[in-house]
Amino acid sequence: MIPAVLYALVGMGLFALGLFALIVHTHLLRKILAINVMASGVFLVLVALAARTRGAVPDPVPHAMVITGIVVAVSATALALALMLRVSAETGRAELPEEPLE
Amino acid sequence: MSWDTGMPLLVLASSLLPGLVIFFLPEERIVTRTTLNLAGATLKLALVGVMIWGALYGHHYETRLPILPGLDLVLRADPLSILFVALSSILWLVTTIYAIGYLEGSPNRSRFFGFFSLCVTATVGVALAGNLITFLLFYELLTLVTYPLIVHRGTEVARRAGRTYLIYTIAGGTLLLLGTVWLYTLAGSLDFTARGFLSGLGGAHHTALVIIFVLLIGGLGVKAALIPLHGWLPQAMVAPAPVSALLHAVAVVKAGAFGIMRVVYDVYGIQFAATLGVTLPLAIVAAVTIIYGSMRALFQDDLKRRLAFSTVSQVAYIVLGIAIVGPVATIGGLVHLVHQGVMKITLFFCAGNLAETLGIHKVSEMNGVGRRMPWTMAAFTIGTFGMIGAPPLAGFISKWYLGVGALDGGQGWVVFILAGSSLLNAGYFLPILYAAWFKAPPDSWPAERSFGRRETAWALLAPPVVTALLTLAAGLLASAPFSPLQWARFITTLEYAL
Amino acid sequence: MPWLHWGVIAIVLPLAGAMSCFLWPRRAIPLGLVTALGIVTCVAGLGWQLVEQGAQRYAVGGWGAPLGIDLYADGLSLLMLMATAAVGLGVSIYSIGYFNREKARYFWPLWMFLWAALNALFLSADIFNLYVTLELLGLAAVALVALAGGAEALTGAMRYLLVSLLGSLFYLLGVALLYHSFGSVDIAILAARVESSPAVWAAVGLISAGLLLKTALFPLHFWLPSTHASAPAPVSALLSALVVKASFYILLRLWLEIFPPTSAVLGQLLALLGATAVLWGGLQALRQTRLKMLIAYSTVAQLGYLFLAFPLASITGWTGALYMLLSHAVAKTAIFMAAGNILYFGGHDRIADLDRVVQRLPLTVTAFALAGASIMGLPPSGGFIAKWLLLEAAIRSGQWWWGGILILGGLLSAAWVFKVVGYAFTRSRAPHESRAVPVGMEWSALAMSMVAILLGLFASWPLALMEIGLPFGGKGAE
Amino acid sequence: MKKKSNKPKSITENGEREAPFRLLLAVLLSALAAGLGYAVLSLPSPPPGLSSHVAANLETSGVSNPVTAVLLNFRGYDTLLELGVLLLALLGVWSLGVAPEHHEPPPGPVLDMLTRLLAPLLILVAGYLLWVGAHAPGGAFQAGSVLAAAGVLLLLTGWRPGAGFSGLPLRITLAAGLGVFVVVGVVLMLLGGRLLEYPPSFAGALILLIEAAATLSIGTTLAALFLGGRPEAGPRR
Amino acid sequence: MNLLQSAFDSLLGFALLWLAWRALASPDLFRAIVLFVAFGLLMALAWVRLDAPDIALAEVAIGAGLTGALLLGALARLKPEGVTKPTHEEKEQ
Repeated sequence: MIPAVLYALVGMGLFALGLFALIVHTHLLRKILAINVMASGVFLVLVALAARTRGAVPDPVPHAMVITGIVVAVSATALALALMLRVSAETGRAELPEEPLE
Repeated sequence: MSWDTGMPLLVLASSLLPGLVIFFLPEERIVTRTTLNLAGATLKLALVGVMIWGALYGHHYETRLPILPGLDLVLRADPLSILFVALSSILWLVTTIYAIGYLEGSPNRSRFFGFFSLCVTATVGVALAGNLITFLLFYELLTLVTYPLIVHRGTEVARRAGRTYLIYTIAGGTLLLLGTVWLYTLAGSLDFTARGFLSGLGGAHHTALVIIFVLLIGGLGVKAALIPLHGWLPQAMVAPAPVSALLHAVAVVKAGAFGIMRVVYDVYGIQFAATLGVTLPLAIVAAVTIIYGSMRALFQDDLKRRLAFSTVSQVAYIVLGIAIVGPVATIGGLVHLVHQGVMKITLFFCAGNLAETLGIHKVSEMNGVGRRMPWTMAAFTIGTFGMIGAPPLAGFISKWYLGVGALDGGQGWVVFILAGSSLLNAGYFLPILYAAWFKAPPDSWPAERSFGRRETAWALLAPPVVTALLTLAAGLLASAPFSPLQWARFITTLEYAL
Repeated sequence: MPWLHWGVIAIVLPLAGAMSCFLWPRRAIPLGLVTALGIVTCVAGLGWQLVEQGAQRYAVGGWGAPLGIDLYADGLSLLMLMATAAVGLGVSIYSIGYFNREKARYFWPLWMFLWAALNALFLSADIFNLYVTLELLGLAAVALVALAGGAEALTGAMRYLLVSLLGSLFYLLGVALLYHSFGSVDIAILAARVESSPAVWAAVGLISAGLLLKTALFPLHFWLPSTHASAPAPVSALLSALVVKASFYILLRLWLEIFPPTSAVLGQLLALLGATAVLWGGLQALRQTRLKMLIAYSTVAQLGYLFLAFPLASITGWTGALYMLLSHAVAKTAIFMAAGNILYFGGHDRIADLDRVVQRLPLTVTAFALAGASIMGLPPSGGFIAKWLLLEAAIRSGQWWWGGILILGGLLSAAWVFKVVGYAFTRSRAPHESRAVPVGMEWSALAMSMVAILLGLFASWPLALMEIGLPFGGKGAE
Repeated sequence: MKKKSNKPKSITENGEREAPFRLLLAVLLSALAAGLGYAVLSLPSPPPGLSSHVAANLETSGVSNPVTAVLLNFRGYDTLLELGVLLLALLGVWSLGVAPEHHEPPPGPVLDMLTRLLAPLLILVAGYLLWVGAHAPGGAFQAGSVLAAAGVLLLLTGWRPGAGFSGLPLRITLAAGLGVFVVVGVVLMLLGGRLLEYPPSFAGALILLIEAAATLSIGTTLAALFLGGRPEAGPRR
Repeated sequence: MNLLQSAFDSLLGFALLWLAWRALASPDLFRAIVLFVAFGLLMALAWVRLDAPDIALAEVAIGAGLTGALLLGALARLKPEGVTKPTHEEKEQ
């Protein structure tokens, strides 16, 4: 197996793992961590697939995309954390109430 | 925009604009409101007069506004629309005067007259609609603007009646929409044409066309109060009397009957409808409605409910006339559209007068009322005799043509329906007259208001007297030019290509 | 002026507006209003440009796809931009009165960012650039929801943020697969190169899932009602009218251009979910006791309509769905504004106690009723035209049952509209504490509802604009 | 997420969902991962990326580091919007409330010392990364985040921006990255080009200008995000 | 050499998954964040392996460094929640 593809598979694994944690955990901080793990997985897929040809200079476009993505992710994380603190200050819990089920 | 294209819009605007202005008038601006109302009604009548005159001299009044590719909103004055426009604009003027008198001093009058004007705008739009989508537009608009009138009093009963009305009419509108869209996908056109535009489709779409017919008539039958879609009408009686007059004689019920006319004559064409085999079932539904409505009316003590079931029955005469294939019956149906309106509005005005002046709501309270309110009861008497079909009143003309038309069209059974219905009419109207004129009045009326030497307010008395005189005139002068009968004959020559 | 491209200015201007509102928060309102007027002018200019010259492609930086990022404007994007401009102008005017000084400092720059994100999204021809605009849009929307404060709005915002990020990640993973399959992120190039493969199918699934989550198609709608109901009224209007439509727009674009032509089964599935949304959302709306919650559920239902066009796959059907989108945007804005007025006036939005409030606000009730008429699809209104086109497409394609869903949905909407409007006609005279509603708020609600009605009378004009560049002409042709 | 909304809500004591549900979810997500893995494996083997396009145009891009060329030139528009995202996130955080009180005990002498040493060093590193980004790994984002690290260290030791700085000057610093990017883009448009169409001879200088402003903004923004709220309007403690 | 590289890559991939799993499953939030930062550092290593030094730099600085700082800062303010052991963080500060 080409290592690059291995990393892509790891990326997919991280994506699924993060999704699992996002759904299963109720604490908002864990949900935020889970989103970040998922994001890392996606970035890994994006870059790893560009490095499939051994020895060649890898495609720089996905690299730039991932740098963009990392900055977006940190922005979103900062907003999410601030929001989490406000939620916990307002409700006393850093959790979402169960979805209002119909 | 020339006069010929602008005319239909002007006719609409003559009630639309006053209506919109009235919404913003403060309650206490009575003079301004009354002036606007009457000016609008008079202007509309004048415009309709000009339009009739112009149509005779070969003017073609038509407005088009494209809304979808290949589909326009069309307002057009053809003979059939002129019949309905003339009826509604005359009766609107009368009803406006009546409503001004009736609602004096009651709350929310700006709201009431605003919607009142919009209601007439929608009715005129229904009348002038030149194709099915335009018709649908104003038909739905009519639903929306009559709802506030029905719930005007704001009581729980009124709101329940309003809810019932909406459930029926919105469901009906939906059927109409479905039928219209389907028809459009088949025919590619929706413009009303004398003798219809579907005959070319022929056998290929036979089943689809029958289903569409059922959808359209079902949608229209709600407002025309055909059995079993009539349930809203007796409930809507809680509305103030001028609204009832409007619903029964001018706007809602008539819009339904008029729509059936349009569908049968100008969409399908009466001959093509007959070949599809849909006219006889329609006639049977109408006949059942006639008898059922009369039977129910017989057992109502509430005067307005009795009148409401009478409407169910009488409007079905129009539908019956439409559904019998043959020019004479058609004339009967068309002319009854006008005659029923004039007669029924008289009766509702009178019922409103009794309620407003003496507090009478029930038939059993009417003993000797003829002596207290002779003018009102005289008008009422003319109206009821017209309904029964006594010569020489308007109702007689309608029933005569219907009867002859039925024999002409080979539907002899209809004569029995007519006869039976007339007997029932007599059965629920004559006891009222007997009690009113010949029984002794009670010591006191339920809730009497004094109007000095007159029996009631001037604005309440004049309208029923005028419409009663119209009932008389429509019968006596039936053969004069421009009488409803002559106009109906003229339309019939077009629809049958005579 | 060949260098002047109105679309680019329509993106840059709100960004500049956002920055200036951020830098001088005390002048945020005039700055924001001037920007809003400028954007509306730009969109009008772009419309004129498209009418004159047809669909436009613009290579940012002069590189051109596949190396650079292209912007693309055709009838579809123009219509979305116009809906945004109309709703945006109305919301801007409404917001002058709605927010207090402190909130206005943050509302205006956030709203300008949201507007920039929307315009950029509707003009983008690059699926990675679309990801960036989606994130810009999502974060702005979340911050705007949180502006309401209070536990309900904050949890709503938090849930919305997580959902939005999750949707974006699904989308981005799909983009990664598409890029590595065909070596480009430009929609036109992808459209030319696309062929069916497992990776493409995975990408289609991931992108659709992500976008459907953001569009809140049943059963992924769970986050929408509480979020849209708890946000400040003008924000609720923006979310329901525009933000959920943005992800739908991307889905529609990709569906029309890139997704393999064999996705008929997926189309049926989407329509099935849409139909369920129409019925479920409508029924839920009727069960609500709070006005804004009711309206939010109606959004769930109305979003369902948009998906009914997928199995019809005809120009009439797409046009109908797009017209539904446009008229719902305008009408729902009016309705949320009206609800905002009611809430502002009476301090609550419990439906059962509305009578006293509603009677004092005739303009607001009128706005509610007119916009409601459009939502239920009564003529003459934009909603009616949309319903007509969808019905026509359904009958023509022989799939009349989708038409049945439209009809049922309309009846359900009618039920809730009249449930609310009916309170205007009760006789309650009980005294009630109230706060006068600023004139601008009442009139902007009424103006939006008038636009919803006018869309039914002058439909041929937007319908003609929609045809520029034949967005539905290729695969969607009959 | 769909599963979540359908599932009966029962949460175990440590705030997690019940076991059978987790198992089902695990199975489903494993299937998802397997499917995605299969999709990855089935991709065409020679990656059809854009390397050749980038290489062919690197000459005229103004920089020799291909990643920087893509970020700031070929796909500079993405980066512009991304700076918008960053500013927007800060706006969002500020709109949520005032920065919480700093109630940790004053830093020990070690941390204080460390900061005094590290902060200038980090600022130097940031400058270097910014400069080197034109032809080697590095650039505005890396430099900006190193700058932010210096800021975070300062904030941790209790330093707060002065009252004179926390108003308009701070806001200008925060918006500078996006602002300069937009101004450069629009000026180029007004000069007859397209948005962000750098003339090749000025490209290097323009990119450096944009990157410098962006570095400053990114650093300040990230540090301000760490503060977790807007700076207090009133007098400082 | 090649085998060694492959072994290293496999080990790194496995370590990434394992660390992510541990970070997300850890009952203690502070520990979870520390593990997440470690995960970020390993990600940087993976970027280097994938010939992406630019991303590696960004990941170290932003992904691991700043995100970690943000997370820890937020956790410190969440203290009254009581989910974490308060003594733990006091020590680390």
